[in-house]
Amino acid sequence: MDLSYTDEELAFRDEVRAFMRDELPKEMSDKIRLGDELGKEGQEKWHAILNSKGWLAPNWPKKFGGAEWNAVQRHIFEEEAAAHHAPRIVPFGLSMLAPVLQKFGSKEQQDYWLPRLLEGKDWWCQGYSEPGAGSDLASLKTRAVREGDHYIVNGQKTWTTLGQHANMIFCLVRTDPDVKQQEGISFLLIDMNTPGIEVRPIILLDGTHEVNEVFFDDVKVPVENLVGEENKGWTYAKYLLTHERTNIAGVGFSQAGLNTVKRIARAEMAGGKPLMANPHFAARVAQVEIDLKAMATSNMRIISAAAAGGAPGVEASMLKVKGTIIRQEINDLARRAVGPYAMPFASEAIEGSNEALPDPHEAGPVAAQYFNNRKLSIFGGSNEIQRGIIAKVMMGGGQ
Amino acid sequence: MDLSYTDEELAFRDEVRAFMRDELPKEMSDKIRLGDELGKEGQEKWHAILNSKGWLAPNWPKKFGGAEWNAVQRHIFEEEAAAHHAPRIVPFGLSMLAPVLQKFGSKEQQDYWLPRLLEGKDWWCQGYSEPGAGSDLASLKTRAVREGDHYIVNGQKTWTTLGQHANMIFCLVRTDPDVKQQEGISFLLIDMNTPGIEVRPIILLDGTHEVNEVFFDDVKVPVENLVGEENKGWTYAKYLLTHERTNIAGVGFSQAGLNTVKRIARAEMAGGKPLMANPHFAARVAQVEIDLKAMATSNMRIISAAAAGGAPGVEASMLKVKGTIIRQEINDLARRAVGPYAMPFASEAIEGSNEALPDPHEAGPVAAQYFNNRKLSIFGGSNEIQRGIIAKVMMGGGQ
Amino acid sequence: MNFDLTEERQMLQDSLRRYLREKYSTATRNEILERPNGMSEEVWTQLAELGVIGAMFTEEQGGFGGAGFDIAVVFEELGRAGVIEPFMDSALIGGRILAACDKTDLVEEMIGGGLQLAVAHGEPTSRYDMSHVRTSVDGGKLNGRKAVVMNAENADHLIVSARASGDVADEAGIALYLVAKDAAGLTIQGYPLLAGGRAAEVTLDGVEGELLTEDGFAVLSDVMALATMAQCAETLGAMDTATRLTNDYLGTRKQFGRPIGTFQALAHRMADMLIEMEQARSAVINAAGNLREETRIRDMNISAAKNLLGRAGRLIAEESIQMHGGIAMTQEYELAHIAKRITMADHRFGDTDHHLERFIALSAA
Amino acid sequence: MNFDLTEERQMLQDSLRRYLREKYSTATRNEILERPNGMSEEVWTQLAELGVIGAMFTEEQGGFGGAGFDIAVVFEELGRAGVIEPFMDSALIGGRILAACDKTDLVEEMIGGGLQLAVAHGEPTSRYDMSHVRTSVDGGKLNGRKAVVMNAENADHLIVSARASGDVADEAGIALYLVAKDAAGLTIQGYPLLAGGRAAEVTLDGVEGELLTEDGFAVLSDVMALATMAQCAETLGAMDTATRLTNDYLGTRKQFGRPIGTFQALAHRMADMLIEMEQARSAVINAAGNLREETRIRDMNISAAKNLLGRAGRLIAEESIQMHGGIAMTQEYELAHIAKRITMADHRFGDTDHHLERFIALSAA
Repeated sequence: MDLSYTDEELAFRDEVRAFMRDELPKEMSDKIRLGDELGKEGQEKWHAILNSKGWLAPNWPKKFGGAEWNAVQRHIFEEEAAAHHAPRIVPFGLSMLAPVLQKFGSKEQQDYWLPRLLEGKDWWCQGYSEPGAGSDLASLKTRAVREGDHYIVNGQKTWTTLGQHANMIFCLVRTDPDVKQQEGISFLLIDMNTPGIEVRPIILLDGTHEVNEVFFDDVKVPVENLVGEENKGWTYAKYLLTHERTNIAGVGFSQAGLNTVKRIARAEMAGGKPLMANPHFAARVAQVEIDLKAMATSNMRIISAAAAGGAPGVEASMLKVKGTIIRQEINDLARRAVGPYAMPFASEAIEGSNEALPDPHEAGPVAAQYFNNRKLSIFGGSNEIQRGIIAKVMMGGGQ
Repeated sequence: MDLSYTDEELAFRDEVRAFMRDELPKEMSDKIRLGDELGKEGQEKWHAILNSKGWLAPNWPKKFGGAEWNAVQRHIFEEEAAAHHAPRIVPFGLSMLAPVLQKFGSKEQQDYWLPRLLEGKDWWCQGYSEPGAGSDLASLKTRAVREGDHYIVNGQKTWTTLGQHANMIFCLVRTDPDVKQQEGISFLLIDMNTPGIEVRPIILLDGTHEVNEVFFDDVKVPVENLVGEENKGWTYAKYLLTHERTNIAGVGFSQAGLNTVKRIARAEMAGGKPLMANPHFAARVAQVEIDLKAMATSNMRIISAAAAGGAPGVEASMLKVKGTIIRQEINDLARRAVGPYAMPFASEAIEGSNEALPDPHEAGPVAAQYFNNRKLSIFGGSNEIQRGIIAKVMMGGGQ
Repeated sequence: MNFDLTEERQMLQDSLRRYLREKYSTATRNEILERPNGMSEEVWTQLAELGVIGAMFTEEQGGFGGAGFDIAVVFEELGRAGVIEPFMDSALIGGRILAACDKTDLVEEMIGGGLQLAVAHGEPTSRYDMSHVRTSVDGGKLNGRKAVVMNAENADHLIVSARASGDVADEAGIALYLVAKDAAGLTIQGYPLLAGGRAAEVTLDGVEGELLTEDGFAVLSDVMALATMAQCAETLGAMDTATRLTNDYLGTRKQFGRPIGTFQALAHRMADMLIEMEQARSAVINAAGNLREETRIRDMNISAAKNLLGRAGRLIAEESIQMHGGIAMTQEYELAHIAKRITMADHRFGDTDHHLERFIALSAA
Repeated sequence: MNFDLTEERQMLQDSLRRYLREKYSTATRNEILERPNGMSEEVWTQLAELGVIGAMFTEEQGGFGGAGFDIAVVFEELGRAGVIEPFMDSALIGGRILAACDKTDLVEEMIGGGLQLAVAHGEPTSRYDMSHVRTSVDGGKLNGRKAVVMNAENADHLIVSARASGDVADEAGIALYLVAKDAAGLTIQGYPLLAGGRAAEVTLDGVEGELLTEDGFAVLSDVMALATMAQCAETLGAMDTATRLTNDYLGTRKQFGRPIGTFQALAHRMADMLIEMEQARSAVINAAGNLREETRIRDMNISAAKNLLGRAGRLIAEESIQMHGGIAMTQEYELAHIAKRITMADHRFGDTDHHLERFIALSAA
């Protein structure tokens, strides 16, 4: 047992820290720290900065131009990125589609799409969820019918994150309606500029436009945009889902959020004393801090096993559940901490009355974030789905 | 809306208070307050005291010698009894069997058994649960076969509370194994002194002997001890279960328990101050007190509706769940409050070293009670069963 | 004991519920939410005509109610429908302060639906401390800054608390002034609120006002007791809607081929929500029914209710969203607004912890 | 980073687990529980031979371990099997105090399994305050009363803390004495414990002892850090048993015609238990791995672990009983004893709230 990083790992951490210090633009980290949106341009700029260092694709093999970091290195990078309020890497193309193309795509697909990803030429979004499917992903209905050199796609996707920025979408579509649900699904790459595609915004309860509905009306997709074999899409989708789980515990985000809570609570006065000195608030903070410390160690245990070649299974589901509970609890503490100033509608209040709020950049976004992050336990396999997986695996007596 | 008692109700409460003050023996209330067992003799003595006042059977119609109180009166009595640390009335004969006999028993059964109940001539226990049945009561296997003027009973009952004191047991037995579970059950009265009956103690985790296993080996029961019709026992059992739910919220017990917690926490010192002044402990106490105040009002709302002729349905299940959560939380607070003195095994420590423990009568039984009262959410329809009932009724759109 | 509503209250509840069900749909409200002034004058007027405002005042004050249960009935219905019009701040808090200060004519105007008020009491550093007033009054001129003043932009008059004497957190020495919307030196910087409606930061720079009372704390503390109880009732109504929406959703929404309410884990959590609804309803009854008891008993019941509603409200808002899934996260769906109302209620009149501490202090007193 | 056990620790764990599984059944333990001295000398000796006691001491002290993970491995196994023999109080706390005071010969005897100790430190009013010592020493004579002294009746020697100077709660001025079991003026009034084993109220009336150290607080605070960590590891083992028993029960017990583990509400609660097991394991690793860090870091990790184990332990003990139903309430069933061990652990070395407060204080420091 040794809970410390090795010398190599420490050296790598120093390198990441130096990079964040020197290369991460301050206006970018300010925006992230204050919960503002970075926008498409800002995001692309950050991708370019990472790419010039060779760090845009941490999990890609070197032969495709990736950094090929192991799990510990990736964790160190994510931890430092969160601590420095760096933007996240938009995962859809780089972390989700790319591994599928690398494993199941044709040589032509790999040669064409992967370099474009690193160069930032495409913005990908994900076409998985459908209205009415929810956690039952395999019940999808979007239909693709082969006609000559094309598939004709009809149907609807939803919860398409940042679809408003995307020029490409990777989709699960039903190519055979007469077999078992999982066996008639294919994986298609679709140009968002094809006629018949319409993107409609979904405004979330905190007023943000993050997700979209995407409608397909007789959309023609060239057959060369089929990934792998027809009707084998479910296999690729499952493969992709295991890659979606990187950084599933969100330790870095929770740590950064907890630091924010403490900063607010040291400044905010309650009954003549700093809120942080109030025993009830302090107890809430301490409890979640204790839980986070433990989860960080669980996370390292799994990462350490993964770096040594072990495959995280049910542990990932455990981290997902506990990780979201902890992050949501921290969001709840932040909204409590700011008192009545939680009530203003942040984005507009900040724009319209920058001077008027006492510390709008701290107080402004916390309540909106609280609401927005309710999604953490819903999307990406709800906590109910994860609990089902955990129970099933454990009661089955093994993984 | 009027949250206060009427003048009549207040007068009744005064009468009950005076009775408790004048008639409840101090050595009896001391035992109850300190969590000691009253024993068979003590219990019978209390029954006799109540009977001489005409209060032994609060829910019986007057024509059978009962008090025929309405729900509010019963509540007032139970509240005062708990506040004065009076023993509970042993419910098996008086509150559970009697209503069944009154509604479904023959004239002969009523004339024979009901007066004996008031006079304390019989100690009844309940033969419902069986090993392996748990919350699935109707799956019972104890078999009764008619042979001439007798039933021959074979099988096993379990969790038979205070069966060690009983001379009579009322039993659910299977008289027809070939029909639907609920349709082949009969309701028998069995003399515990009949050959073939064996009672074995079950010692609970707190060392107490409250419950028993009862074995039946070719036990002969006269047919006149069948209540109502053969194979209709499930109907009577369900009727009985609704009567088992009197005082289901346990408000009075919780209030008495909370008072004990506060008394301990005002005396116990933590870090140089009374534990009650510790903000974390005070917060735990305040929260459960707030919950209890609300539940007491819910209880009164239901009682008030019942007194006006309404039938409590799903509300009883809600009170059962919340009531047990609150009582168990109070038990937990009590064990926390006494600190290291929660560890001694109470019953023996009290006997052996009365002088040695600093306040053994307060500290002694609290941890044992904590463990013993885990049963509250298990027996009498577990909280899981109650939640199922609540959800089913509500999602069915009505009761 | 009697837990039935009086006939009058039952009628008010019925007519109010009917009106809101018919005239205050999600679509209507979402349209109102987008308006620059954050409210609908039409809804305000019609509800005033239905007696919503009159029910908040006693007969001596010119109304026909004013007791705890009158107010609870009104606000539970407003909460059930997620009404964003400023009945709490303008009518109840503003109006009852004026009534306590014998401004009979203005109260009459309020009951008729023709007046808007705002109460500028809280300050940037006061958090939930009712006696924390730094805004000063000197030679009749008000100077200071007021925070998150509800309905300030729409108000015809502002009621402003100011420190006439004493230290920043003293209960004594707080005076209340009536300030006209167009008073010189008054700056109102408005913004929308997450849960609907608008508030503002108010700056007072040598503003003249009419003295309402020199014992402002006593008036505020009585009116805020009313308002806190009303807030609990409003939240109860919103919780009831969240619970009903979730219950309906569990019964109709299918996944893996069956209604999701048949999944036992969800069914049991639904049962827990329903149990907490009963608890919350009883807590509101206790608060409303003890409003005229001695201050300590009154405030213990109010703090108990606000704490319990804070806990139960959080459970119900979060569980309702979680059991709905993504749909509940969208602005278009009724629950999104309702969940925000429930959660943001925790930031008014003292949050869950604030009232737990107050309950502890009052219990020990 | 490396989260694997060393080969030596793995071997110790394996042999200990095997021995306890084979030799320490529920029936055996229930028989031991009834013994007048509350323990089995045979088990004590055999476990000592397996190296259980030696693992608690460093090589300089005559053992072959003594680090956080050595102790954690041992106590997790003892906890898993619900062992009631006094390894915590006699061997770890008693032994390590003697080792810190250079009583080499007695430590050697302890490691060999031939010695029993008791530490008489807590007093009737000290609760969890380690510096609260009222027992006095004057002219070498000890006077006072010690509370819930574990293993007092079996001990060959008692280690007694006494106030040589200062006020009742001062850290300075606490001395430790070694007192023989048959010392004049020593009264031991024993009783059994709910979770097994025995303790006693100890009265000292002019008792003579041998001074071990005048800086008792420093010694106690180091040894109690070890012991608190060991208690967490022991509870972790017990929680693991409770979780395993429940998991097995859910898979085999049938109701309404199917295994109760197929009821989703129970399955999801089982999942929550398993998640908390991971949290608890990590908390123990943090506590064990930071034992040799500076005091503040060490104690923060220990308090974090004790708080987390208190919360997770309560959840797991209560949920295990609830999901089992009545069977778990019976003394004969393994879980009854295990649940008592988990719950009663909250009453040793400071409870959940005590360590939360300590964590808060250390965080603010």
